[in-house]
Amino acid sequence: MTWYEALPLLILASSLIPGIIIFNLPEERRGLRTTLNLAGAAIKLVFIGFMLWGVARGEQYEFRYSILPGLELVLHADALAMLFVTLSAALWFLTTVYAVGYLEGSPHRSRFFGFFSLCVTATVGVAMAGNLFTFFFFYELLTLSTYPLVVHRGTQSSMRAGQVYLAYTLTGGAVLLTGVVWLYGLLGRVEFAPGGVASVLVPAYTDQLRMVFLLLIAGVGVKAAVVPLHGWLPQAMVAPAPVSALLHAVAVVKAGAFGVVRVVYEVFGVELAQSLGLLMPLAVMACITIIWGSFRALWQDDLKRRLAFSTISQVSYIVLGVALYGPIGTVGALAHLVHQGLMKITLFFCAGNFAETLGVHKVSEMNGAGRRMPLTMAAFSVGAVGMMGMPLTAGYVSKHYLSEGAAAANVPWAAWVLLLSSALNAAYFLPILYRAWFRSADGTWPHEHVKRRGWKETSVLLLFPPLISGVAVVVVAVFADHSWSPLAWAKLIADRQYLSSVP
Amino acid sequence: MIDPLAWLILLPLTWAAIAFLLGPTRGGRIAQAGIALQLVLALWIATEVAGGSSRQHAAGGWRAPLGIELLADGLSAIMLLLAQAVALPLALYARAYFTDHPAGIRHFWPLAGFLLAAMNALFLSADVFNLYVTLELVGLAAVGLVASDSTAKSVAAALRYLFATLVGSGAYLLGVALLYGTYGTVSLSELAPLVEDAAPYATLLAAGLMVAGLMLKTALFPFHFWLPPAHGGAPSPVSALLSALVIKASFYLVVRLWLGLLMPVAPPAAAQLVGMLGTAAIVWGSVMALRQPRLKMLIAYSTVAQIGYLFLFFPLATHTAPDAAQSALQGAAMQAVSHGLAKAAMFGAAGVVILSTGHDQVARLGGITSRLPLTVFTLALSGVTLMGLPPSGGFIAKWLLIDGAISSGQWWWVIAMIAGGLLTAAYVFKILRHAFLEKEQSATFRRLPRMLEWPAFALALASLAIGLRASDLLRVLGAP
Amino acid sequence: MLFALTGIVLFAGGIAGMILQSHLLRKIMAFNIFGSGAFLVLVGLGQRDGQIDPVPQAMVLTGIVVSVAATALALALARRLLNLTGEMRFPREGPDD
Amino acid sequence: MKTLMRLLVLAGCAAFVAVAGMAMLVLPEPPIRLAARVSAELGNSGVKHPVTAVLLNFRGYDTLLEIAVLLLALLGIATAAGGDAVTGRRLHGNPQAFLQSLARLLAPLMVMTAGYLLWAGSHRPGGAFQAGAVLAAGIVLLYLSGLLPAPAGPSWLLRLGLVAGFLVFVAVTAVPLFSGGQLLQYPPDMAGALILLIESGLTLSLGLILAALFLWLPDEHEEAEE
Repeated sequence: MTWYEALPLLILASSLIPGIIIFNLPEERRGLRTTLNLAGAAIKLVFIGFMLWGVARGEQYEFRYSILPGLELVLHADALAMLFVTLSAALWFLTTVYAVGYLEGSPHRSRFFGFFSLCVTATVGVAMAGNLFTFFFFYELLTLSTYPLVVHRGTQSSMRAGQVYLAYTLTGGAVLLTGVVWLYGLLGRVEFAPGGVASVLVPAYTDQLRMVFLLLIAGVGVKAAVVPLHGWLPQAMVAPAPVSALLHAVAVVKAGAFGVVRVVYEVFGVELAQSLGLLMPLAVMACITIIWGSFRALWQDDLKRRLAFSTISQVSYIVLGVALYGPIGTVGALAHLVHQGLMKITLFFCAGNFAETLGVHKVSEMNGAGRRMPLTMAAFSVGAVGMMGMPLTAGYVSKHYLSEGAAAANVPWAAWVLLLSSALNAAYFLPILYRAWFRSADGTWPHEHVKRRGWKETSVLLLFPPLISGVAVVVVAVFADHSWSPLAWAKLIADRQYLSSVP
Repeated sequence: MIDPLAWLILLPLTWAAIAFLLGPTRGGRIAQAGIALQLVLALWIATEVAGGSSRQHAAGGWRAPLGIELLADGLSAIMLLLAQAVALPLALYARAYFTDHPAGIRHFWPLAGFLLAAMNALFLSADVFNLYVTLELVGLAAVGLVASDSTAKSVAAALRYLFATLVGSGAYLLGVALLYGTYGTVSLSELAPLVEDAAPYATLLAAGLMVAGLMLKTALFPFHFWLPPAHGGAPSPVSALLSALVIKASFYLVVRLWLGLLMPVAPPAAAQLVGMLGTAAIVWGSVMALRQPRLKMLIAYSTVAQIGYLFLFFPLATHTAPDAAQSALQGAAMQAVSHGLAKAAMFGAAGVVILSTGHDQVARLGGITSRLPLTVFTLALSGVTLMGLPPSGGFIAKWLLIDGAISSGQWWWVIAMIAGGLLTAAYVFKILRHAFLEKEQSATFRRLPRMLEWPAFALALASLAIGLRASDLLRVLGAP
Repeated sequence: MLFALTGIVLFAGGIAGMILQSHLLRKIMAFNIFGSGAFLVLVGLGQRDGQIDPVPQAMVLTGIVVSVAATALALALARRLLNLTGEMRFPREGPDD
Repeated sequence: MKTLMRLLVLAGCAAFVAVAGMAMLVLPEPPIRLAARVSAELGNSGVKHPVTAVLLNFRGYDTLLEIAVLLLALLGIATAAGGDAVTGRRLHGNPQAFLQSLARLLAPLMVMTAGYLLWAGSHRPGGAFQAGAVLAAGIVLLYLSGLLPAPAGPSWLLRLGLVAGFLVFVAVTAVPLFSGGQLLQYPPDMAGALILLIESGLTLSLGLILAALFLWLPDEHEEAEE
């Protein structure tokens, strides 16, 4: 096995193996467990660094394992995969640090971090999947490994949330499976390739292709929380904050959105999807979701619930970008895949900090939080204004490209939708900022666990992750033109998608 | 030169007889040794068959039609492998179980020995009358095992089971009689060329009788009434043996007859009917499983449901395109194997729960995640296989079956399978949901020997692993 | 041939009895009846052209021994059930718990 | 409702009889005639009676499994009986002297008959099963007439007696395998002797098994006392 085959496996193993070891660790082996976690996360980053370097030099990293004739597990590192892998690995590192601090002294940590590692392994698998079968394989693995995290608290309410989560995701998986098998029946094998592979079936199987597209998009749409398949997401926020952060920013929701990208661009091919008239309905769905999510967010008093609805709307930006025919929209979508992750994880980290430090769970309790926890609140504010699309933040960059893309694909109303949604974002984020910064704390906090020590407003492990991700939100925007920025990658990928299909 | 075919039958017969000599509660060690040897033999046959050569053996040196012939082809090789591979961990498990909980061990080892011998004989036989004798052997051994803790409940269950299997084999025997009357032979190899689509009514009748009888023995809906009390009431090692292997024996025989003998006379409508019964079994079994308060009854009903998947093979393989039939057969084989491993693991885990907490109320499982983590993992992993999620063998089975359904243009079976998978998830996660609850709901948590938890876990792990090694397994199966 | 036809009748009757009779002893008898029915068909068809065919006779001998064994087991179980429940029929199955 | 069910079942059975009857009346001639082949090979079977030849040579493998079935039934009874099989059933009430003397007279005759049947099996109707049955009847008779003490549980010796025949059979089945032969493949010249060996083993064990099938039946009176 050469280095080029081994590297993708190593990237999986760097979280899988620690996970398996951690499962067997007794609860009290805190030190060893933490070391394993961080070491695994760090090693993964190093490997990915190697791979980025190689892919940029145009090297091919691919691992193949045949389960049945014609049915292969393929891990393949193309530009799109690298975008998602890098995002998830980087944010996993932050989240691990955060989770170590967050779960300080709570029970079942070995189980938690075990499934945590499995979850990331599955996400990375989804990212590097080289064909539809492999994608489905890790996609279901993701469902299974996240369930124990969602119900981790073991209370009745978390069990109910877990049930809803399963009901949605498993059904989605079943629908997806049908589509996948169907397509394999038609094509024999479905390798991801820029420009898509399904065009050979036109015109003989046009109707079947439409059915398959519907099945596949419905399948991934559940995890992407596209209305009306979004019901599970607000429920799932009963999970511990690091889990919500991972679910919303990296793992589940993103896997869904990423699935949409893969299906539209690399299975069907954007040209085919356009010619079959599949993009427009998708765009409409996305717009409905964007508006609906923002509206619902307005009325939520529970902070994490408000963030959850905001996720529903933000993730559909990606779907919208994919559905806008033309490279600019694509760039916007892919850039937002990364940017939304950075912003949303910052927000969830902060929400977790308020809950863990002050026992603040509701927006209405946040008066004066900014004075008590300035650093956290600053990070939160950056994420929030980013969501609104303020210039010099990640959100601005992606929204800019999205509305450009809308114009280019001459669906102007999509641009209006984006504008409206920005307004709504402002409407549900600004009150929070106002309360936190300009109101004074009314009396004592609901439940203050951690006293402030000097500049340390809360425990260090909880403080740094949001700060780092918050800074990142700005950096990716300021250095957007740098050749290593997510935006640059997005452009690179978009070019490939359209070059390969445009003669 | 040792002939694995003959020894796969003689070995268990011998150790069963010796175990009987040793006395009602003894014989565990010799049984384990014997099964280990059998596993080696089964692997030997499997590798040979995978190499493309099938083994024959003419008992008494008399070839058919005068004598009885034994034949090991891909299908029988896989079933033999499954039987021994499940039996070995179960033997380890059973010894630990019965040392911890001596009630119900009376004559377990000799009965298990005869059961294994009978199943191996059944998988190898190529003579419809000899198959009848092996069927009866399997049936009586299973009944004896069910009755082993001789409480009113289990005796009643055993008696119900006995009557069911007797009717089943009676119908089968009548079928044999008609076949012999029509063709003058009972050897499969001789019969196969004689049975063609312009067969006399008697052949059709015989086919109907044999298949119906075997369905009764396989507990296909609506003939499933006897299964849940029998499998749910017996001691856990017995339940595991019955659910994982015994029903597969009669299912194997239906497939063998269908493919090797009755296909030409089988009307497509019949195949569709069988498929519908399978679907009904999936739905009914899952719904009933969901409603069971007791863990073991839940698992027993899940067996009723999983049997349904096996029978979806018939509509997909009867008078359809060869590649559809191929993937249908492969899917059925995968389903049989992975369900065998997973179900044995589940019943094993249930037994652990019972020994540790003294009950198997699903609603009172709370807290076992912290007390019996390995067992919870066992339940979860085997659950993954039953749900047909990756990377399990059940997933590959489902994939192949759906592929067969789509490529033979019978999309309605796809709906059945998808819905079945979701129903399965419903009852599997019912278990896990209660298991994950924090607060402990059992008075006692006894510590148990490791030999009790690990074999079940190994079985569950195997049911996942074959998902990744599917190609090797299906190479043994070869082309139908 | 006459044997075979009788056998069919016996078989059908036995099955009917198996389904309809609730008393265990009668069920066991019913089993013996349809068993013998099957044997009769086996032998009857074997010698329908007059000359004796030893093969089905040997098979029937085997079959008889099997059914004797089964009958004995059934009797033992039924007897046991009688001892435990005091009834010679299946107990009403209550909720399993 | 119940009567409806009844009618349905009966109608179904009647229909079955009609169909099956028709099917058998139009049965063609079987393409294969085994009887001829049996008589052709009878010479090499080691016995003169065709049925015995089929039972213990041509299809001897069936017979091996069939003994296993008997043992299984025995095991099943022993397990089902729970604890009480160990003690066996005790005799209730005292038998009359007449019955005892009759039994004393009959027992040796029965043993002789069994022996004869065993030997006769090789060339005319008879053989191990018939012999075993007579033997079993003798044992049951002796026991009922109180001449035989209640079997004090399956002792080691008794168990040996029960499986001896089966073990001999298995041994004879296995031996040819070591010389590269097939299951149960007798060398033609020794066939007769081996068959006789098997049959005598079986006669003993079958006698005991059949008797045990009767004697080990769980006893209601005992339960009543508890």
